[in-house]
Amino acid sequence: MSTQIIVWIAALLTLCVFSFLYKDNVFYKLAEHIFVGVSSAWLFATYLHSDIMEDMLLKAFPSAFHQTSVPDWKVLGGGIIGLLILSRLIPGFVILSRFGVAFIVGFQTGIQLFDTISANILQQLGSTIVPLFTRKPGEMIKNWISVVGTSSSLAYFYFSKEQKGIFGMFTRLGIWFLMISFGAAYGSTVMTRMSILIGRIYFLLSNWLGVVKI
Amino acid sequence: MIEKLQHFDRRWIFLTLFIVLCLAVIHPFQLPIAVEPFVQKAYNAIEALKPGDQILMAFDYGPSTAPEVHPAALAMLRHALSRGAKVDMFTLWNEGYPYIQDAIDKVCIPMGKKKNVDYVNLGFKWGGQSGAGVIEGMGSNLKAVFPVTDDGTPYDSVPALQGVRNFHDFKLLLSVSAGTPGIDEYVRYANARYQIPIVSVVTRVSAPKEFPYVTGTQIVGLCAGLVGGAEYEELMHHPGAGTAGLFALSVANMAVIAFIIFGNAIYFLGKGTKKP
Amino acid sequence: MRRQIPLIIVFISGFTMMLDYFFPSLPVVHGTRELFLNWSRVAFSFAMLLGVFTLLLSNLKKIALQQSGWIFNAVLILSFAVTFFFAAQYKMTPSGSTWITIKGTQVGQTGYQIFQTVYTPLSSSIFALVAFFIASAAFRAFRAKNIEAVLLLSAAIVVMLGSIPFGDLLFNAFLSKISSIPFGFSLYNALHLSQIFGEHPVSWLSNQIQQIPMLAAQRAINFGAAIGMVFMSIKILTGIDRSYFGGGES
Amino acid sequence: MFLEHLNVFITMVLSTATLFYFISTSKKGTFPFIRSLPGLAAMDEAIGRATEHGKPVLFLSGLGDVDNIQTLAALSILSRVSEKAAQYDTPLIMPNISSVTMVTAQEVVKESHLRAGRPDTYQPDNIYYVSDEQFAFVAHTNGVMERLRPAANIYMGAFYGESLILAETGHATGAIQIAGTAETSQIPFFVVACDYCLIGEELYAASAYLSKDPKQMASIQGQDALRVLMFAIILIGCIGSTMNFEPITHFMSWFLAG
Repeated sequence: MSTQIIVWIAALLTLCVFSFLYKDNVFYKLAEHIFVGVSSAWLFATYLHSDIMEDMLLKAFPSAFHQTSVPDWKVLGGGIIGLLILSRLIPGFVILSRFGVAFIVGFQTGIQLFDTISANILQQLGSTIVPLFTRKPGEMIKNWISVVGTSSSLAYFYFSKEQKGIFGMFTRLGIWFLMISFGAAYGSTVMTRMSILIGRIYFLLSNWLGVVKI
Repeated sequence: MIEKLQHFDRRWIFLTLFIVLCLAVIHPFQLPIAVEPFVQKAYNAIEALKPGDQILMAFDYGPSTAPEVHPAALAMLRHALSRGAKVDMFTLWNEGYPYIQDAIDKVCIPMGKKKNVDYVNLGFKWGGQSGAGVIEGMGSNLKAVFPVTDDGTPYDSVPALQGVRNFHDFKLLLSVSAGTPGIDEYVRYANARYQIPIVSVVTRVSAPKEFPYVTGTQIVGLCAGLVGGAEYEELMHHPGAGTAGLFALSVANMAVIAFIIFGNAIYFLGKGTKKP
Repeated sequence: MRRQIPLIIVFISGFTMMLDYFFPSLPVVHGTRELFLNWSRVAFSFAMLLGVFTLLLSNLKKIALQQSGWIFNAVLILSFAVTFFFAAQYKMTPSGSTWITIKGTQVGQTGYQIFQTVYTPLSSSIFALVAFFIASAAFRAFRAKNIEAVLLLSAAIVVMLGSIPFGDLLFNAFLSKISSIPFGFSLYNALHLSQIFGEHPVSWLSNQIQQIPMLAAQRAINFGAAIGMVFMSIKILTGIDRSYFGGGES
Repeated sequence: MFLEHLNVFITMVLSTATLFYFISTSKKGTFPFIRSLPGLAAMDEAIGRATEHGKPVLFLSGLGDVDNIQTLAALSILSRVSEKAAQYDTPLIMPNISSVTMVTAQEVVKESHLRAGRPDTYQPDNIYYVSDEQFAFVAHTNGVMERLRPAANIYMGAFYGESLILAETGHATGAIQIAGTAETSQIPFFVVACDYCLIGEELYAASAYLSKDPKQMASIQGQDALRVLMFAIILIGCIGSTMNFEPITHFMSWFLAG
């Protein structure tokens, strides 16, 4: 069994969280409130350093940090936008906070739009296109399944037509493909999530209780 | 009896799973490992590196996902360094920072590699929720994003970074990713714009989402989760944390299958009794 | 008019990014992308101040009013204060920010230790809850009620078996069992199944499921999501969709 | 440079053109047929049930910030959900992982209360910030579900590893659950554990559908038109590639190069 206090704290907090599985209780509530407090403080402190200090103040006022680089006033724009968003704390200035949000929404949308068209539509369409008849039967079956699977699933998302008749049958096929994909994705995730639990159990049994040696 | 089972309390499932996994961790068995093609591709991509080649390695994961991806990250780092490549490590996740240090302690130092000569720790850089800014920035000018390494050495005085300006100077981007920002952003901002090939370690759950990009030549190799790590360790003949966790994982999967069968048994038995 | 200004800002900032994408070397837009990204990073951090402020305020209010469970709100405030006190002491070195502590004291180190002792285990323990829920959801929802459900659960089981060595061990044990039945094994041989499946039939099948039908369906989902996103983006940039500003019809 | 991305430009112009074409036709009074989306009808029912039981409605807009389009779609849905909730006088609770989303959501809900004619019942404290950390946010939300027992949980937007924690806890508390996300890896969990799930594009379609705005509905038609085009590209591309017909294969490899 561990003699380190930090291991004990970590282990007890782990158990507090797991106690939620039985039912909501005081220990879980305690862990929850500690976590909210600690995490927001920690992240806030890191962002203060990394963004506000390093990305803005350091670049705009290098001399204050004993640096010799040329001051770059443009970076203060971020601070102004940030202050605009913060301005809603003052009654009557809500509209200013919208300006800040509008800026972020606008340019992030602009950035993502073209990259999405390029990476998620065009390039992906490119990989969907395969020859339907080849000399290798295995490859041919594979190609047919993927083309039919992609197009029938794509048809499922068609909104302007009721899913009836032949079209309905095609979309039904699409649903089957979707179901297989959901099942397979679920199955492959089991591993992922179990790894994390196993990580915790290792911690409890090895670092804390010392039952297992690795 | 059936009546009772239909109102089966799920907390028994929680308890069973916990006990079974504890037992599996206490008494593990060695299992045979089959290597998936995507893992083999990742291995080949790193095997093809030549001494002096530059690669970037991103540690974009946190404590909650580390049990899954960290073993593979260590195995790949070991492999890349053993090929003589220079590895520049960084993270866009604040929680990812300690894992770079852990990798250095567990892999770089025992291999006798020199800091800032064979490997560089560029540290953590926050890039917003999408990380786009940092990735874009690295693509055009690495020095602007990381003016100093983690230990405070100015970019220009790091021997390993001589002549390295942007993504074009790297042979490979090794992205160990457990969410956003992560592999998706590298595909979108780094690969789509700068054509840098990516080898990735991802969590098992996000792996299927990346499959399309592997066949699309955007990602050249992919290691999925702890199993991917175990498989990579198998290829390297260097068993580690991945191999150790594999047995417990197998037991966990079998347990879930057992629960599904149990659930269906209850369902069909219940259907039988309801009919009359 | 006040309603229009945000929409104009949205359009201009979006349009600038469009110019940047198509004409990256245009002097007007050159470098704006990086600058904007820097701005948004800084702005998000500023905005966090707002979040933190409201979080602390609402908790302090509950403590002041001694609402039921106020002691937990006090715990929250206390953990925030302690963590922030230590975590904020990571010092800016002249060359940029690092994790070096102030003049070698252990103050900053304590902040990091809180991260390792409290933050890390809590984060991974809560994530580990998914493992329990994935089992209970499988038990509850994977019932062979119709053909869709059968497809869902059989794909899940095959992939689960295929991603662990157990799957192939079980299947091969099963094969050696049926080899004692003359008909069963000869059928397997006659179809040359072993040549297709290889030594790891279950993981082979699991990989095929993931790489063919699953990939096909997921591509379609991705296409759909991308189309939806593209249209949503166009609607946002042109001001057709402004519901995220709270308002419909100006 | 420009020519390098010409294919992207063409796609964008094409999408914008279809959108505006359908907007122009919609003005002439043709209201398009849109197939029913899972869960949208249930949304009203769920809010109604919450009202009956005197329980709140829980709305989550995911882990994305406002720089994520899914979050914006979620906020757009929030606008309709909160309007309904305001009409029924049912409190709507929304913990947030991001401050900017919180600010924006408060605006949205406030406007909805105005539209519903109940500005007096708007409670800004119900839309609050928790923490930027994913699992602290989840831990808190779990607690909220157990303690306040909302009768309806609506999850819209970008969700990640926490999707199943939320959905299973919500199920255990007996809430009606309606989810919608375009995160491919999380759709299976919502499909399995929630009562209704909007898959991928349906999230965006729902935000347009709920608005009942002809311009927004036109975008669904536009999306469908683009889908037909994609379908055609796949078909022609596959035939071209099977027959090794060079004009087609050359065009495709240029146009779909990304």
